[in-house]
Amino acid sequence: MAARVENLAAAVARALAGIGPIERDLDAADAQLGDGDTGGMIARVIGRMAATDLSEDRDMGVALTKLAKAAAAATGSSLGTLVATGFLTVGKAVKGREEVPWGEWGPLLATARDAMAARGGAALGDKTVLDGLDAVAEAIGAQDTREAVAAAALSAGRRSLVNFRDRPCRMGRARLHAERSVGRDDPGMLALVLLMEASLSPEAPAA
Amino acid sequence: MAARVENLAAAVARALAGIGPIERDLDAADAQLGDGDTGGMIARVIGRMAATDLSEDRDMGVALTKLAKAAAAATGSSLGTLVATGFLTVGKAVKGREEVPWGEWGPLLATARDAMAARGGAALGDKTVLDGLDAVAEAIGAQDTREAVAAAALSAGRRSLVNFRDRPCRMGRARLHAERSVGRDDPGMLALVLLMEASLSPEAPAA
Amino acid sequence: MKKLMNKAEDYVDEMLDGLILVHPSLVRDGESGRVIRRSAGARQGKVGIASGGGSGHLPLFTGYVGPGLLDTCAIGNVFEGPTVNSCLEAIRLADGGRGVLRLYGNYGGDRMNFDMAGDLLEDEGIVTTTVLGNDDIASGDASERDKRRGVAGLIYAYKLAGASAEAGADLETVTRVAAKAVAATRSIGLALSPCQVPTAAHPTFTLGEGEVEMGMGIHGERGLWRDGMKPADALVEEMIGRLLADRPEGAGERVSILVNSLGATPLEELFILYRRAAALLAEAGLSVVMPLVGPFATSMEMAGASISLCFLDDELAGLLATPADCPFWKVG
Amino acid sequence: MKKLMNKAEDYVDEMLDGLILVHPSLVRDGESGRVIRRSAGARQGKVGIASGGGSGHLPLFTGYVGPGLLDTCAIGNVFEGPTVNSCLEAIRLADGGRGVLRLYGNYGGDRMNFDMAGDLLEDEGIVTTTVLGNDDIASGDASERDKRRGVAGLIYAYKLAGASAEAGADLETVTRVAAKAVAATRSIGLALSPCQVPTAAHPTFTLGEGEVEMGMGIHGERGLWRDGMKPADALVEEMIGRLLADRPEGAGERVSILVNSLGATPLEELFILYRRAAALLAEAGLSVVMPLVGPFATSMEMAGASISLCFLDDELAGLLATPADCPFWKVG
Ligand SMILES: Nc1ncnc2c1ncn2[C@@H]1O[C@H](COP(=O)(O)OP(=O)(O)O)[C@@H](O)[C@H]1O
Ligand SMILES: Nc1ncnc2c1ncn2[C@@H]1O[C@H](COP(=O)(O)OP(=O)(O)O)[C@@H](O)[C@H]1O
Ligand SMILES: [Mg+2]
Ligand SMILES: [Mg+2]
Ligand SMILES: [Mg+2]
Ligand SMILES: [Mg+2]
Repeated sequence: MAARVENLAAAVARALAGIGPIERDLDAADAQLGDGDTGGMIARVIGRMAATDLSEDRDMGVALTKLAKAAAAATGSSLGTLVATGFLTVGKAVKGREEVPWGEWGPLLATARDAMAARGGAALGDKTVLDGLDAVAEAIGAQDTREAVAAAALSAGRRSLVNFRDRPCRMGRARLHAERSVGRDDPGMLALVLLMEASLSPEAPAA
Repeated sequence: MAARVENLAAAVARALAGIGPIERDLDAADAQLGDGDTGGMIARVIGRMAATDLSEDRDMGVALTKLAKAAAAATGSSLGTLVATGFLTVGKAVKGREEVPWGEWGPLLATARDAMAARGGAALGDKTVLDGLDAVAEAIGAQDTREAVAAAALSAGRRSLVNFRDRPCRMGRARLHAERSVGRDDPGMLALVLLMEASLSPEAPAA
Repeated sequence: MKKLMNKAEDYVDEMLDGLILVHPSLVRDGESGRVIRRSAGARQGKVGIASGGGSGHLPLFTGYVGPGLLDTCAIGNVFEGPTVNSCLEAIRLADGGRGVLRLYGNYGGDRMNFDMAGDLLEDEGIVTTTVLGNDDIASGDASERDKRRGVAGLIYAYKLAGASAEAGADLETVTRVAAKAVAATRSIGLALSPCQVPTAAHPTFTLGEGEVEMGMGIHGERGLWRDGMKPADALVEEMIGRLLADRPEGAGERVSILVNSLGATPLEELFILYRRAAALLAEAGLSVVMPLVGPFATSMEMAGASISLCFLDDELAGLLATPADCPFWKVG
Repeated sequence: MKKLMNKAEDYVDEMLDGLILVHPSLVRDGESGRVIRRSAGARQGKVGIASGGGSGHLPLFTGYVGPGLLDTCAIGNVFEGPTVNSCLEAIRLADGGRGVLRLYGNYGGDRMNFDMAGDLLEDEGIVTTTVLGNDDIASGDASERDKRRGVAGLIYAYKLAGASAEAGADLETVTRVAAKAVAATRSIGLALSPCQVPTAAHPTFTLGEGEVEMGMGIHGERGLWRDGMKPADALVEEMIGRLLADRPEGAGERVSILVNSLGATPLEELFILYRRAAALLAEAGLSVVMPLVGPFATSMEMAGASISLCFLDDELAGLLATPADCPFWKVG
């Protein structure tokens, strides 16, 4: 079983459908120590991605690159730019393919993670979206069905939130308030988990 | 019996002692339709008057002129300037005299009222400080003891508030809101009454 | 409401101290230091222009002293007219031997004190004239224009009369130009949140979290209506509509527009307002000359904005374009 | 919190529409109209200076495009970096054939997007350099200056590098001057009340009625401490004390100071702050050159102020004094 452009489009559509409460929660999380805009920004990114017409696309690389460009056109914020970087990286890696087996997504997310680290300068352990992504990439490595990937990704993402909650933040706007960040979720990591919750809900098995 | 510079100084001192709650009440009254500064301004005027040294003065005209100048130096507000005008007018009228019998104060206040009307352009009936002053001037006309003057002035002032409360204002900042001014005291008229209440309280009879 | 200040009583004097330190083209003068004049002093042979008003409106009134604008300004306490003595000094210090125009906003206190100062100066041989700014259309019916308050639009009278005086015109001409500028100017403001007088215990008014007040004065005087907040375009449409309905008789098709912040409203939002205002003026067949957008006349930290229109004929358009220079407004 | 706007999503574009209508020296360019450039275009033979940043800080960043200052500015949404595409266009449009300095504030999003734009431009043959503003001393220890945020003090780098480029210096020199300007500049801000991002449901933070926060960032990032409101002089003393304690190594005795409003704080109160700041600098044996007081870098309607010091040597003092001209700042 493999992911195709339809799956991508459906996931984006589900994220859009669920964005309302996510937006508010993320703004609130970012407002604790940052500038309070993560939610509004993510909503804009998802909206722009959802407005991207993928109906004629079969090439996963093309589709992911289009979504990356939609993200990059929607914002220049740290997180949005990292999301665009991640999509672009995976898009390059799967260029020319119509199907990407679920078993490949672990390594693909690891590539995205590394490209995002290179772009943003954060290291694993800094308590950013990268740590969530790292846990997810690791956890889904061995899974080869959509359902298993979704379940593993979700539980790894949620676990990463718990694991990092009581650690200090070392990157981004909240870095200066490392002590105060203890006990609080990183907005980027939280965004990853909430969006996965919205977009990885069950769907009809792909063709 | 007559008013002397000591009476003047004592009245100012009593006004100063009682200014706290008056200041707040007047600010609140002016804030309804005006710019909310009547109290702060009156407090500054009284403060400046009280800081004026009248201890060497025996000439009522000189003392009143000094108080007028103190008011004029403290503010350029409408009401403050009218107060200065009133003091200046009475000061001119009693120049060279050490005593001004209580029986003369009705006509003196009437002169002040007319000078203030000429300076500010308001007419009687416009619901301003002038209407309060007019009522007071009228009421004390026949009295010739300090106690009788004080009692007549106070009750005339209070009555003027009641008489004008339900009439529309036709001058000053509240003029535009004639309908909304109905049911509300004019801040200038209220200032006159509250200051009389503070400064006309019983004192040892003058020499 | 919090203010960056020390003792409330020192607000105005400490502000003036800072102002003249930063802007050496301005000098404090007068017995109590409540007159701002050009550092070069009155120019002999030029008609002088003296203004005055309460504090709390920077750049108005004090900030407009400079070549092509005012010669002197008498400064009152926050939201109070200047004292008679300051008015008197401002007139004297503006005198360059050809008379002085007293040009200020139509407020009771200011008027009484400038009038008294005029009376006192009669025997000094300084000839004075008076023109009062009355641009605020929300402060009185068109039928009693002379009772209206002066707000941000006063800067047009400063600029136009200032240009006339700088060019060497006589007192009669400068006075005529100032009166013409006032007659050609209309303003209206709206408030979103109050300001607070430094010595006061409370803000000057309260406005609900979702409310806007149309027509509010620059001291918090009540306006025309208070209602739920509306989109910027709708507010601008009402403001421009009211201004054009009150257009001076015989007004031509050239107009200068000032979109002014009352304090807390950011530049971003003034530009959003201007965008719609410009479109409406174009629809009305008017052509915009020298649009001005920024904080020109404020009410300390009040949130809100005002729009002023100054209808120009050839004479006024020419005078508007001539160079002028003060710390907060430079033309040419 | 109320904003004079229409749809929140249109805040930035409508603002830019108004901006260029009022100031024809500025032109919108780029695929999504998110680059502001000089209307005359890049001058051939001059080193270009491209900046960029989030919206909501006018006059920063966008407002400083003009002779002696920036050539172009890429504009992000409110409090967000500009997109990679806008950064790319801003660099291209600043190019006059002698290379382009990318000069902007040290924020994650801005940096990533300008970096990506640089990567993408490598094969177009435009030589670029980068200097990041990092003047906010409240945003990191002195030991890690390169992690500090850029705030109002960035305008000194604009002015000094802009003067160098305008005088014909090469890219290496302009870059050196910009880096020197950044190294010579320190800022600190304080907030009295929050602002609100147009798309957000709530203000960016809450601050008690009687509270002040020292060291807050221009997006509402938490500061050094939060406490009861203090007199202006006490706040200035702490700010100047912190700035001087962080004085760059080898700093001389000449300094320019910028007392900046974050938005709602009125000019009156900036002058009150300046008064005390000037006295403290004099006490410290420093002489003030070209003091700047006003709204130079804001956070929309946030109440508060920042103070920046730029320590000058002969080279920087000379460059600071040369003419510069943009809609919000004119020198010479
Ligand atoms: N340099 C970085 N590397 C990795 N993640 C980052 C970096 N900077 C920010 N983030 C992530 O982005 C989140 C903040 O996103 P957002 O609010 O959109 O950015 P901004 O700080 O530009 O407002 C942080 O919680 C963090 O997870
Ligand atoms: N032209 C006038 N003639 C008579 N009384 C006036 C006039 N203008 C104002 N007042 C009086 O002054 C009061 C307001 O005083 P104050 O708040 O000090 O003045 P301002 O309007 O300058 O703020 C009014 O309530 C009214 O009684
Ligand atoms: Mg953020
Ligand atoms: Mg009043
Ligand atoms: Mg007043
Ligand atoms: Mg942000």
